[in-house]
Amino acid sequence: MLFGFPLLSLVIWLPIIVGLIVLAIGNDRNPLLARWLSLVGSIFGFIVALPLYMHFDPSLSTMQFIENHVWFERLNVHYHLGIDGISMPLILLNCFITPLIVIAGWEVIRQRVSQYLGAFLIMSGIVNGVFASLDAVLFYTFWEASLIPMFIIIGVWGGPNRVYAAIKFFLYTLLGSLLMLIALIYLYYASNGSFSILDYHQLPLAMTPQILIFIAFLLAFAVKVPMWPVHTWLPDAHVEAPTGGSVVLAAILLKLGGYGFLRFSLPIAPDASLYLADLMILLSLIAVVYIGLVALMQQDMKKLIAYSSVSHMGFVTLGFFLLNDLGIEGAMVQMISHGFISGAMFLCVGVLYDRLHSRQIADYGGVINKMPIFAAFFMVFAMANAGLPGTSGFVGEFMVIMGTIKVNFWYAFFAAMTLILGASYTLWMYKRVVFGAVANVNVETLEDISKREFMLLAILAFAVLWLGVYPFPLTEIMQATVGNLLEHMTHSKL
Amino acid sequence: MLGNYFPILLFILVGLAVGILSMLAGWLFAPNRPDSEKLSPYECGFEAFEDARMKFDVRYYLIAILFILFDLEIAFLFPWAVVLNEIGMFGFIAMLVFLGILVVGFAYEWMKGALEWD
Amino acid sequence: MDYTQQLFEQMFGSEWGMTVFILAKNLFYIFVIVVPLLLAVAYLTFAERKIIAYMQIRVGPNRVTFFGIPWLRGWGQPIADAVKAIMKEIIIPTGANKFLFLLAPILTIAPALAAWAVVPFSPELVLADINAGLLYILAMTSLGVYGVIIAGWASNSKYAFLGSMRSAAQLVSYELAMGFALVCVLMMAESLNLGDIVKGQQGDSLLNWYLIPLFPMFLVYFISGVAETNRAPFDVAEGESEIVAGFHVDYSGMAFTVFFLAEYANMILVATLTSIMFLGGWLPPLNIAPFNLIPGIIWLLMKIAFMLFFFLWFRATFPRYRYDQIMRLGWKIFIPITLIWIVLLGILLQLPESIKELFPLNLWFK
Amino acid sequence: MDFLTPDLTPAYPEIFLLVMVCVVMLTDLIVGERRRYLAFFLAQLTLIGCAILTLTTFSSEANYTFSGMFIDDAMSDILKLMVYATVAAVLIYSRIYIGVRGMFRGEFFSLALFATLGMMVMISASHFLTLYLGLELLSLSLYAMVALQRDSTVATEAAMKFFVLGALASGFLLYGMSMVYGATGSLHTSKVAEIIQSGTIDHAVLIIGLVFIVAGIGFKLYAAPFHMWAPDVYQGAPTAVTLFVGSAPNLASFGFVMRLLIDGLGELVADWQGMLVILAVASMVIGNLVAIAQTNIKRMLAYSTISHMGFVLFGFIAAGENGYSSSLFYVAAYVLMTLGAFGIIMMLSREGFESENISDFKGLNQRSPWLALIMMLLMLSMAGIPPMIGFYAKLAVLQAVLGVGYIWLTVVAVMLSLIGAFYYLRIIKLMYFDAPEIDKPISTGMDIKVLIGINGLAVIMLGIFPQTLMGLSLYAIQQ
Amino acid sequence: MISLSHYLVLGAILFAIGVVGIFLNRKNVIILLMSIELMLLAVNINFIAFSHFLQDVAGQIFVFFILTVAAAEAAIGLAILVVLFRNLRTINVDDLDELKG
Repeated sequence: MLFGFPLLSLVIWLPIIVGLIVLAIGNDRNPLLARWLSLVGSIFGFIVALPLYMHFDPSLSTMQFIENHVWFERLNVHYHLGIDGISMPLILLNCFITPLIVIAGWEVIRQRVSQYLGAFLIMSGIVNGVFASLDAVLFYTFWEASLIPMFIIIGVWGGPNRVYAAIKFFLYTLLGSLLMLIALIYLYYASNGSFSILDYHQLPLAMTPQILIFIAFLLAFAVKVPMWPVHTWLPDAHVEAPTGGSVVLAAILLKLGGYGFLRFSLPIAPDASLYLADLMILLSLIAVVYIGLVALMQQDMKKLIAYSSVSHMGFVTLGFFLLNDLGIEGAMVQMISHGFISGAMFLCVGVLYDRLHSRQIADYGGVINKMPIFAAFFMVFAMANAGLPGTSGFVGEFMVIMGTIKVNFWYAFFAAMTLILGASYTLWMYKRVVFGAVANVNVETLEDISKREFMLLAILAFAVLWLGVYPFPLTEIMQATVGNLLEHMTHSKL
Repeated sequence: MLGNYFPILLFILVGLAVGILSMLAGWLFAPNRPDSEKLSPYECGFEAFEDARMKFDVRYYLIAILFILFDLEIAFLFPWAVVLNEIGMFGFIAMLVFLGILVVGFAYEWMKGALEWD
Repeated sequence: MDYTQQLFEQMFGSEWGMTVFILAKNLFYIFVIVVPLLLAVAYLTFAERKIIAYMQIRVGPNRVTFFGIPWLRGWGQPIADAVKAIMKEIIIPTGANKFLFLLAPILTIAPALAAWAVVPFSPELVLADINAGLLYILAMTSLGVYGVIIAGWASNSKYAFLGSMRSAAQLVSYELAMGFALVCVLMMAESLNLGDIVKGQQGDSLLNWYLIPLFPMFLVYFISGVAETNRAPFDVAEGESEIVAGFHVDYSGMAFTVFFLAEYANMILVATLTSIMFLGGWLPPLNIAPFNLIPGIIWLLMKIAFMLFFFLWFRATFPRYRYDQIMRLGWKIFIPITLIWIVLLGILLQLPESIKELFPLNLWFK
Repeated sequence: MDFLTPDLTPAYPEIFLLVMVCVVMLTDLIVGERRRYLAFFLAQLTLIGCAILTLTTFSSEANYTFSGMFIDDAMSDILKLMVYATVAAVLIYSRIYIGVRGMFRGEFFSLALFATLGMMVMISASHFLTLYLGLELLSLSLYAMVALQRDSTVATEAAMKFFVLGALASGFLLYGMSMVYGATGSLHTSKVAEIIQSGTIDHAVLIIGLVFIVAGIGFKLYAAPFHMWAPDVYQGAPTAVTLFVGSAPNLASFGFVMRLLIDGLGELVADWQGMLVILAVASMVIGNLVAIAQTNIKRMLAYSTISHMGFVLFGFIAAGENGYSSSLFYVAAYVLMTLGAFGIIMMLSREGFESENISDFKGLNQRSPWLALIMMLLMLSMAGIPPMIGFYAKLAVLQAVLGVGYIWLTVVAVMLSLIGAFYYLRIIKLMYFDAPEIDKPISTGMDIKVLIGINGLAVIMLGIFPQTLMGLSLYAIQQ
Repeated sequence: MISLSHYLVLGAILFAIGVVGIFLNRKNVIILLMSIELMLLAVNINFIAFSHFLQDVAGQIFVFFILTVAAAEAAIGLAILVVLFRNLRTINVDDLDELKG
């Protein structure tokens, strides 16, 4: 806790409270009020998160900024917050993305503006809560609560098939997390009545419970990440969600799953993780290669990016279950960078969609002729998505591939295919959409990006490039934690 | 003790027997020459034009329902009355409470017009 | 008695002798009760006709003589009536439920007779001296309503059905008042045994009878009794001027006679019970020399006759009530009165002993 | 025999309520049509008075009275307070609804209060007789309430079904009680427990009794396969009555089960545990699966209730303080949610229009974002999504039942509640994603608006701060 | 001599008839009401038998209350029946089918 000030609580509750205020005061007659309030609130949300970075001690592998109060005594549940090198970057990413989403929806969303913005702000706080919780019930609370705003966002402001997508999204995620709940309650008893995640880390467990717990967690996190074969909700959700929803989904919510693996699966069930690592790697590789191929076939830009997300997140899980420092750190970097890149990609598609109301690749062509600035930004992000050196996309993928080689050459071989596949589907899409002659009259009418869009894309482009050339600040803060995690895993709990 | 009840059983049987025997006597000594006019139910000289077991006024139900309730009240009062001296003041007050509640019910029925026949 | 018992044991062996003896003994007693009772019923009808006739300044039945004895002119009438009834055809109307149709009269008369099992004629003279005597009486008199309902239902006639519905509603209504009135008697007597109830009224004179402290209850009970027996002025069940004859419109011959018998048996029963519970049963009006030498049973019979006279008197005097008036009397007058009296009596009973010893309370609260 | 006047202090609230019911009934008769509100206010006043009496006689120790047939302990007081609050809320919610349907009469309120009295007796009973009487007082009042809308075919049909099955349940219960009585020779719950503990009695007779008792309880708790009446009653009864039937009596049923099964037959836990497991699983399966197919929201909520009762049974299966207090917490949470849900259904109804079909919720968000938000919170709470109270309730019972090692049971339960989430989501979907079919404005009273706000807030605030209610339930059980 | 089990068997048989009557009867609602009464009477037999053989009066008092409640129940049942008949014009059990799903 910094100067005795509950910084983490602030990071969590400020957006939620602002969001509630926006919900309460907002009406469609005066949307500007809601917009400005949300913008100010989200920027403040980001500003209060900055001290977390500045005062974070990267040399420590333990939890920092700890807050611990009894929440409800009956089950020994605590309001226990704290962050380490794994969660801190994710919180920052989240706080960073939120204002961008507010801006992205500035003019586009015209109906029930306050509900839209309020939902995003509340979700931002909830997601921070997920990353900062050190108590299992608190974690679960935030984890599940994050479903609600997203469900509403997809369902209310989404595309034509939004109901199906929203319910699918909700139920898939709920399915996984309910089993996680059982695992948590089991651990509660195993640890003699504690819901503290840190206690679980130290808890000795036999192999069978470990495997069962691992599977329970796996279901929850795999759905969220999403891993093959439970990824099917993601394309639907992405396609139907409004642009802001897609961005949050890709940039933030997918990271919850990845974070879960690091916070729960690996340290709580290390032996099971080792035992099942090959299986996990296999699933990840399938995601990387097979989903990459699927992405190649997509006609819909959003769908394509959605599949590319699945593929990239496969890289993340691959990195985790290599169980070496390069792998895990690489995966972490990949998560952050994917947050920027996929967010940016969805924003780009959103820019086009707002103009032509179509996401079909076939409806576009020669956009560069009408929107040169946009094309340049899109280029940057497409390159990053393909993992071109110099962009953030490259750093993570490279680290993971290096980690993979240490384990098994053939794993590395398949993992490396992502570089080819990623380049193929991204650049091919880019080529079809942007280059060439103006395809039709609709494209003829396109106007280049507005200042608002420019600002958005510029910020993201800056982040992508900066992380690509100088990832050190990121790797620095997570090094100690990851090292500690690996250290922890070397001791069998049996 | 149950022996005392034996005559009662017997008496009931005799009572039934008296009824049955009288009817038998009638059956034995009386003529039996039915015809359709004689057997038709009496309806002031008209042909019976519908089933006599018609629906009847709901007030009869009401009376029946009220009767059940009050009769049970009596069922409680009987043993109470017998031992009233032994159970003393408390028993008396307890029954007063019981009666009071029933009186409220009774007043309710009364004021709702459940006791009005017309 | 012992001799008879031995006789039976010789006849049927020691194993069965006792059983058969008890059976025979009780049957004998029952006949001793039932036969006079039926005779009384027969002559009650005669008395009714005679008394009402005199009240209306006519003569009444005076043709049929009793075995030719001239000054008993008319006394043979009941016998003639009985013979006539037996000779009449029992008509079972079409559409009637035959079994129920024939069952109904039996169900009416059986309880009217069976109730007599517990009636004490004198301290010793009682067939079944059971503790729950009053309950038994109540049960038996309540059964009467079944006969009425079944008769009305089984006849398949609108008049019968309507009559039985009316009658049933009336019976149950007045049964409540009766029950409440009995509760007062029980509060005084503290026993359900009819003999004990009479003994509770023992004292120097008729002032000790429950008639005095329970006078309103006496009225309620007796009037309810009149209503229970469907007698005038509560005879809307028959209502011969509107629904011809009510539930027994389609009955004839012995079937009808049995109903008729039951009605009169019930009248006698009600008179008896009133005498037992309010008029001191077998007790003489004054517990002094000439009176207490007369056997109790005579006193009881006199009281019964007295009460029966009222039945007849009512019939001669009052016009028939309207149905709504009947129901109003039962529900809105009798039940409240009885409830109030129960409470008052309860309060009296709860008074401290010192007050209860004062005159006239000491007459009843011992 | 000892006929001393018992100490009536523990029963003051009941006595007061009884007196007041009579007052309400007669007042309404006397003032007639003109001042119908008097009955309403008197009823509320009565509940407040009862609450005050309960609070003033509150003690953490058990006080017995009426020869040990009546017990007043912390659990009974807490349950009673919950009952008062629930009934008061029900009356407020129902006010306008019954007003436009001609049911705003003294009968509604006196029946409601009689039912409340029945609940209180059930909660405070420590003798089979009082248990039975309380139960019947409650049931009989409820039958009458369901049939109160005399000209409604569905309502009377529902009342008939309710009546027949309710009476059947009472029969089962009584038969079981008679067997237990025969086996133990006592009707006092505590004595029965003692005698069973001594182990000197015929187990077989006892088990027969137990089976019947559990079946009877199954009826009262809407547990499948004894749930048949619940959907019909929920659907057929006027919504105000549905709300009444579906809310406070559950608290009383909880008390009933505690007194009968735990206090009385607690020694036989090994025997009834297995039966309850079957009931719980069956309830969840039937409740959740059948609910999906419903188009009538009241009927759907009935099935949802059935599945919730499965969770309540979990707490009993888990046994022990932990389990029972979790059950209590669950019941309280459930009542809170039901109140809100039916409250909203009633608010959407108008004169001559029953908002009964799920499709009536279409586009509620456009018509009234506030109501839609509350309804969403309620639905999410029922689905068990944090931070709504429903989640913590599920958490409590799941942890309790896992604590005694029923892992498979919890897995089954969460899988089925996933199915359950689907039909709750459907409501949210209709409210938020669909366009409204009806665009009449929602008009209602200020008190109802405030109450529904408090209700919605409670669902989320008690979720965020579950300690109060959880602590209270634990306290109730511990004493 | 009649033993306890005789009473219990009688009670059980009556109870079973009552239950079966409720579940198998498809004709008349009044039969349902009668079945319910039968069940309660069976219970009463049980209670009285036990009470007698245990020499404990509590069981008989219980019976008293059961009788009362049974009467109240019958009253309400009949009242509902009357209302039902007015609405439906029938008391056939099979016609109670408006509510289902």
